Amino acid sequence: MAKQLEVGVEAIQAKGWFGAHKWLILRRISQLSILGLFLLPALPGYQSATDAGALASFWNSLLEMWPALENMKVVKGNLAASMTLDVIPLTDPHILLQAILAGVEPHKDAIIGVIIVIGFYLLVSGRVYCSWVCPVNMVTDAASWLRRKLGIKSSSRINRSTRYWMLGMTLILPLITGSIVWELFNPVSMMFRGIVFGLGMAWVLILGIFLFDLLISKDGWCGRLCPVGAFYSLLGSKSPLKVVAAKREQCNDCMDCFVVCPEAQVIKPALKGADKGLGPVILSSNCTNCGRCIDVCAKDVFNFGKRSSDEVGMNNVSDSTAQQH
Amino acid sequence: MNLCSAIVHAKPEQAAVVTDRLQEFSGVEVHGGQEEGKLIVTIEGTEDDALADTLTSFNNVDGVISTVMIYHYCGEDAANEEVLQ
Amino acid sequence: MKLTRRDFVKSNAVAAAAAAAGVTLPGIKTAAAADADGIRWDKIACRFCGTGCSVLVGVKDGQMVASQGDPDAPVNKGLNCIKGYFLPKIMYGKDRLTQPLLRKSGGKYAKDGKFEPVSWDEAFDVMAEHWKKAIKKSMEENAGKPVDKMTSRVGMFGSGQWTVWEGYAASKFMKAGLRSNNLDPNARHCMASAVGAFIRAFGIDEPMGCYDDLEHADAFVLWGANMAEMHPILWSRLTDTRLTKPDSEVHVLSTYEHRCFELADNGMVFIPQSDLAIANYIANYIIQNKAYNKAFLDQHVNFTKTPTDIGYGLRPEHPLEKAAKNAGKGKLSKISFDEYAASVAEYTVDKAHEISGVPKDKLEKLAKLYADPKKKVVSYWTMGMNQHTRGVWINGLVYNIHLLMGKISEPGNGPFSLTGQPSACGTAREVGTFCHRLPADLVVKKAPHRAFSEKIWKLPEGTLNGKVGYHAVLMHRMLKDSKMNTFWVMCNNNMQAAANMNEESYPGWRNPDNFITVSDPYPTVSAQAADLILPTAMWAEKEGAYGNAERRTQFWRQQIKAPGEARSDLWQIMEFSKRFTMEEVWPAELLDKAPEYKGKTLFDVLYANGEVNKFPVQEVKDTDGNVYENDEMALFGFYPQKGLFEEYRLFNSAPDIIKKGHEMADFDTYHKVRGLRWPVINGKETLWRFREGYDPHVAKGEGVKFYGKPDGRANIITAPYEPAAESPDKEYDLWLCTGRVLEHWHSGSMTRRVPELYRAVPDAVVYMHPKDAKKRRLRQGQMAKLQTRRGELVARVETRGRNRTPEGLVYIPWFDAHRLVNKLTLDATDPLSKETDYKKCAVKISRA
Amino acid sequence: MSDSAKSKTKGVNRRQFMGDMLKTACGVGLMGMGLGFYANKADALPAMAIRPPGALPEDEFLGACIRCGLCVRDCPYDILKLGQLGDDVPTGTPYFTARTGPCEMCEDIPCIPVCPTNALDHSLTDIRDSRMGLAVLVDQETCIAFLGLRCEVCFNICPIRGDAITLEYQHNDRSGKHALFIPVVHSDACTGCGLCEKACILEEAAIKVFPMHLAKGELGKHYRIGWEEKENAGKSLVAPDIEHQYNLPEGVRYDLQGEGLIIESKEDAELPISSNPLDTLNRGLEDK
Repeated sequence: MAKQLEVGVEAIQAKGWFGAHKWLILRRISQLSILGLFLLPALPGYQSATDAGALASFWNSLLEMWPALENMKVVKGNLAASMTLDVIPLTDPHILLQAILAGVEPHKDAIIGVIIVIGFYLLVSGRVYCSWVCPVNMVTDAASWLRRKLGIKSSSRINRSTRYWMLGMTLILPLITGSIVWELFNPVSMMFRGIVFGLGMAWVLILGIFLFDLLISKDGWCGRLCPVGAFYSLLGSKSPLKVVAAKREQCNDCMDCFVVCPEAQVIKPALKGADKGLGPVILSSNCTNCGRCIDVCAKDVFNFGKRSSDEVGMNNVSDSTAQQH
Repeated sequence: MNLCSAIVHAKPEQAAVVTDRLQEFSGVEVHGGQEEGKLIVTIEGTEDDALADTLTSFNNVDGVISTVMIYHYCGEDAANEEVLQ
Repeated sequence: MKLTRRDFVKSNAVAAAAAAAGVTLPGIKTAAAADADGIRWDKIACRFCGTGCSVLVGVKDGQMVASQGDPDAPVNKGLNCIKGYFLPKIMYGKDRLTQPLLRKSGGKYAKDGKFEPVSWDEAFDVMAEHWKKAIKKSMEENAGKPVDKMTSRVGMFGSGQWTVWEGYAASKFMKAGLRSNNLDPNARHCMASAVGAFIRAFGIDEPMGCYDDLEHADAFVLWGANMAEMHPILWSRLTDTRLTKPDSEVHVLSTYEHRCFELADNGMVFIPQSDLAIANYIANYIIQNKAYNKAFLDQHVNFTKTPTDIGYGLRPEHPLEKAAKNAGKGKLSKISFDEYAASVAEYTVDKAHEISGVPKDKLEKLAKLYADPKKKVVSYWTMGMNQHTRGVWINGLVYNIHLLMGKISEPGNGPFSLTGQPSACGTAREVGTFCHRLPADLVVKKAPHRAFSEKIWKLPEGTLNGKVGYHAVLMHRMLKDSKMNTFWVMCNNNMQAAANMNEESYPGWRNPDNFITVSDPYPTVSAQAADLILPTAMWAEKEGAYGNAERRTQFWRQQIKAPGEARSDLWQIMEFSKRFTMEEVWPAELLDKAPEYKGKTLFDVLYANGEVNKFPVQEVKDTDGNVYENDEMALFGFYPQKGLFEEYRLFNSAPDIIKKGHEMADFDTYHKVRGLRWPVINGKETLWRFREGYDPHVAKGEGVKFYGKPDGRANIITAPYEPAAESPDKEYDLWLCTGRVLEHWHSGSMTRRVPELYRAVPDAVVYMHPKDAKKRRLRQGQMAKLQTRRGELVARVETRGRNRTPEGLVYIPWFDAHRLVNKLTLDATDPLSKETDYKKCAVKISRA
Repeated sequence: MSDSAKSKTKGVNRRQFMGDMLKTACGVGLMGMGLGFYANKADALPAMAIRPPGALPEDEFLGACIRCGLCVRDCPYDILKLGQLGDDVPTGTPYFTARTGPCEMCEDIPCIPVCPTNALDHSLTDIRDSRMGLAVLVDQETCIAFLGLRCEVCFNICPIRGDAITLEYQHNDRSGKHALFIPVVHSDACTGCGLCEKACILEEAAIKVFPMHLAKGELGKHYRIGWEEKENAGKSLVAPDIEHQYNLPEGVRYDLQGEGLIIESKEDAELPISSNPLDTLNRGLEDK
């Protein structure tokens, strides 16, 4: 992402450009390399048996031992379900849940895969999926950035809870129709699948999300509508890995963190809740652990930490406290 | 439309005379073949005409050796309809 | 133009009458011939196999836009196979060659240069320079030698796909003009064994029967012919007879199960080479059961034997040749019936079964069929018997069976060798393009034959070379050994087709001492290996004639123009001959015998000789009055096709003719008919030869006369079973058999450019038994490496395809230019016919 | 369960909050219906899209396939594609098009075991049992085999050789001396792989693979095929017929189940003449 002049200027001065974009860069690397793993052949340079190159002959001898390598990608499939090096299965719990509701008995690999995935997100917080894995995040981040650049302020009132209704809908439809209806439209899986297998008309949908976030509703898709994010937020609500406003007393109220945060309502209780006896840990399950607040803070108020250090008062953060931004 | 074609054998030296004689019949045209002594003849008539009779009567024409019917078309379609431009 | 229905009907009526009368009417054509689409239709013989189907092709605006099977053709009655269906497309491949291409570097010819476009003039200049050099050297080497010891350093490789006059012109160019017998057609790879056996048994080439046998026979025996795919239209006739004729039978012999087995009442898969034992067993069965036709044998047959242990036609230093007692020998010696009977006595059913692996009951069923005097049997064969290191023998052994029973030369009875090429008979065989032959079954070795030919060709006595030239396989060896230095390949893809191309052909062509010219419409494997590529007008782009397997000669007119500067092979040969003065090709002492030729060019002597140029430029017209182009006529100023054909006819009709029986109708007649089967005498064609009533050469009261032999008797020639040149062993543990598929013709240079045919069968696959595949950890569809002692290639495994091979044998078609199957094959030949055995060598297969 | 459900309503009027909720719920509900209907329509698979081997019946398949593309990745011939938004094929679901890329019918069916949800039925282990669709010779007027031409490319290419497509030999009445080689597809063996459709040499294939429900007719549920039932049962389903007696002149028999009336021939079987006059005529004049 391009650097933001208005936001985080102080942080850049304090920590340098890289210091002020550390987590952002790491997230992009994460998102892109996950995509890359699905695209890379396991045997680079191996095309067909008629090739006579030295590399090809080396691969040939390798293939003698492990013939399946020939057509292997490092990771096969897509985010719905994948197989890494023909060994590790991963399955998306939201999609699998829909399938089960549609009446499917999942196969052993799918069950192992879903356990691995659920276990992972229980540990790191569910919405890590949104900020570190989901390709749509790059689109909505871009929309958000452009919105700031263009100074678009207006935003329609879409309730942040809409996404839970959407989630409900995605789970009821298979029950009624016996078919995984949501996956016909799901931009999240579609974009990833599109990049790996071919996009078709899905770019229209992605452009739609971009324009929606840009012109209609700030952080509208990820923060208000996306049922996948909603699902993952529930999955990670008790995870130990959290952003902590450890040095909240140093806050100089520059508000940069509120501007960049896609779920700005989650910050306030932790940053400003000292008066009310609230702890410095951002407890909301809608925090995506994206780390942008850490990046843009010139005062190093935030860092990643553990939930266990602070269970003070079970502060239920109200979304309605920050419904607008 | 009722139309047939035939080969009328005649001695080459008499072919020209025979051609004239044949063309006196109504609906008869000679298209060539004088050199070889094999006259290519068409006979045209209405649906009711018995063209075979005309053909048979060729044998009575002086100089005609034999006649062979080759092609016969008999149809109720309009003869003057354009089929190709 | 306006046309009413009356006009239309009338013009049809007139045209029909004119056609029937054979009268041309100038004014009538326009309305009658142009059909409603504005397409001009004319007949032409199919470009592909030896069946000789006739097709009608539609031309509009100079393009061939339509085709249909010719409904009036007696062979195919409007039908086509899948290749014939796509005929117009073969000329419109997107990579047609349109100008001569020469290997150059730095603006000059260079053996290792890159192909660059050149003019015809430059192409012929460079080519003639190399040819003259080689001819000069030959003349020096031949100085003082008698004609039957002369050698030559120039060579030409022709084709059974040449038109009749192209073959004839080439034969004259090489044999009369350059005094070189190094002219051989690709029919050497195809029909030579059949030819050899015909000549040995009957003294005259080509089958005695015709396709009408297909309706008249009660039973058919296929000896190594996959007619279902290779002669599709004949197979549909055979199938129809099997369907509609009560008690008819089909017996199929092959080394693997192919499409014909679907119809077979008795399908037999035998171990390669063991057909020799099977044929001898049948003869023995007939003798043991006294089923033979004694009267026929007494009157019409001689018994002979052939030398045995004759080697495998490999290079003389090959251990197999050194070990052979009678390498290359084939002189027959007379024996008695009893001696003959004794020679086959060892081939009992047990022995035949042991050698061939065919169950005894099946062998007996086959033998009984032949031995049943009431059953009319036709034996058909193609490459299974011809491409065989004992090809002449096995051909002969099948004749033996028919002769023993007298089942020959009559409707429904006879041995019939099918040809693979459209004019293997008409061109390769009849006009003498083999290295040992002259037109009309004459041979170079016999002085009277040479003298007769010299007379027709108006050559001084002693012009023709009396030593047999280099045959196809030997040509490549001679190129490799630098003993032949110029080579012109026309109308075939000999680099892809030649066995053992890795070790013999390719090194021979690329030998820096040699200059290789390839004439082809497409950039084939051969073109790639050449030094000069000449773009060729193909098939309908020239006036042509083909002769099919039943002796039917069919003509066609030039339908369209060739693209760019492409020119017919006929023009190329004749035009190239203008580059030589007689002094450059004939020694002075020969020219002294014909001083009138001094200072003339080869063209003057060969083609402007008063015969070939006898017919002036004329309008080529059909009976509807359509006018056709004839590019060669326009370029040379006379009607070369007609002149060449009429001169060739002198070989069949001259008063002092040596070998009768090849009579042909005159040139103009053939343009009017759907082919005639020779001998054509007094306008009548001959259906069954050697039989009184059917064949005018057999006098009343003679019954049967094999007039190719001086005593009118055919030879029964005994020959034993001898093993193949290379059999599977521990290391190379499988038999490799090669061949064709229905969808592609030969090397695929035409059919692989038809998108639909390419899609239907894109690549060559190796057909193998599932168990053989499993043993090598190979699965259906996987890539396998095939290795022989000579080369290797990779192809996909097919275990469930149309060809079902037995365990121990694999089959791969050779049409695929990306899988050069002939890198694998062995250049072992029949020592008598010099035909390569493409059906048997040893291969090992592993995962690729 | 959502954050908002548990929210304190500080600064927001409760009625307004409830109204928002209702609006959201209704909006999402309507959207859900819309999606459902659209999905219903979009689920109709076009006739030329064929599911991979082992695919469940289409409605079950759409419930089971999670659009992961693992089957696509494991297809060694790269013939499988995933439906994309805008295609007629439901988004993300695998299919192939026979005319351009048919199923090569791998013996080990690699696309099946990787399916995480059994949308491709893991119990299918022999590819010959798969029923991806059914080849149908849709146009007998242009198929050149029906015209008597020698093509049979579909028969030649068929991997279930001799079972899925057979050739029926018929007499060619028009030419009088050739046979027709008519390709006939058998649904009990055809897997619908589509190799035949791809290979068909016509501009538009005359043989096409269709999904089973489009390709097959169905006999009335009440009707059984008598001779098959009898064969399966091994005997007549009702009591067999009793023996019949007939009034017949001498030398004549009557076979109820067989030939009908049989008049015993008095012809001398030893006559040296074939009963078919053609045999004599065709043999021609022989020197006896």
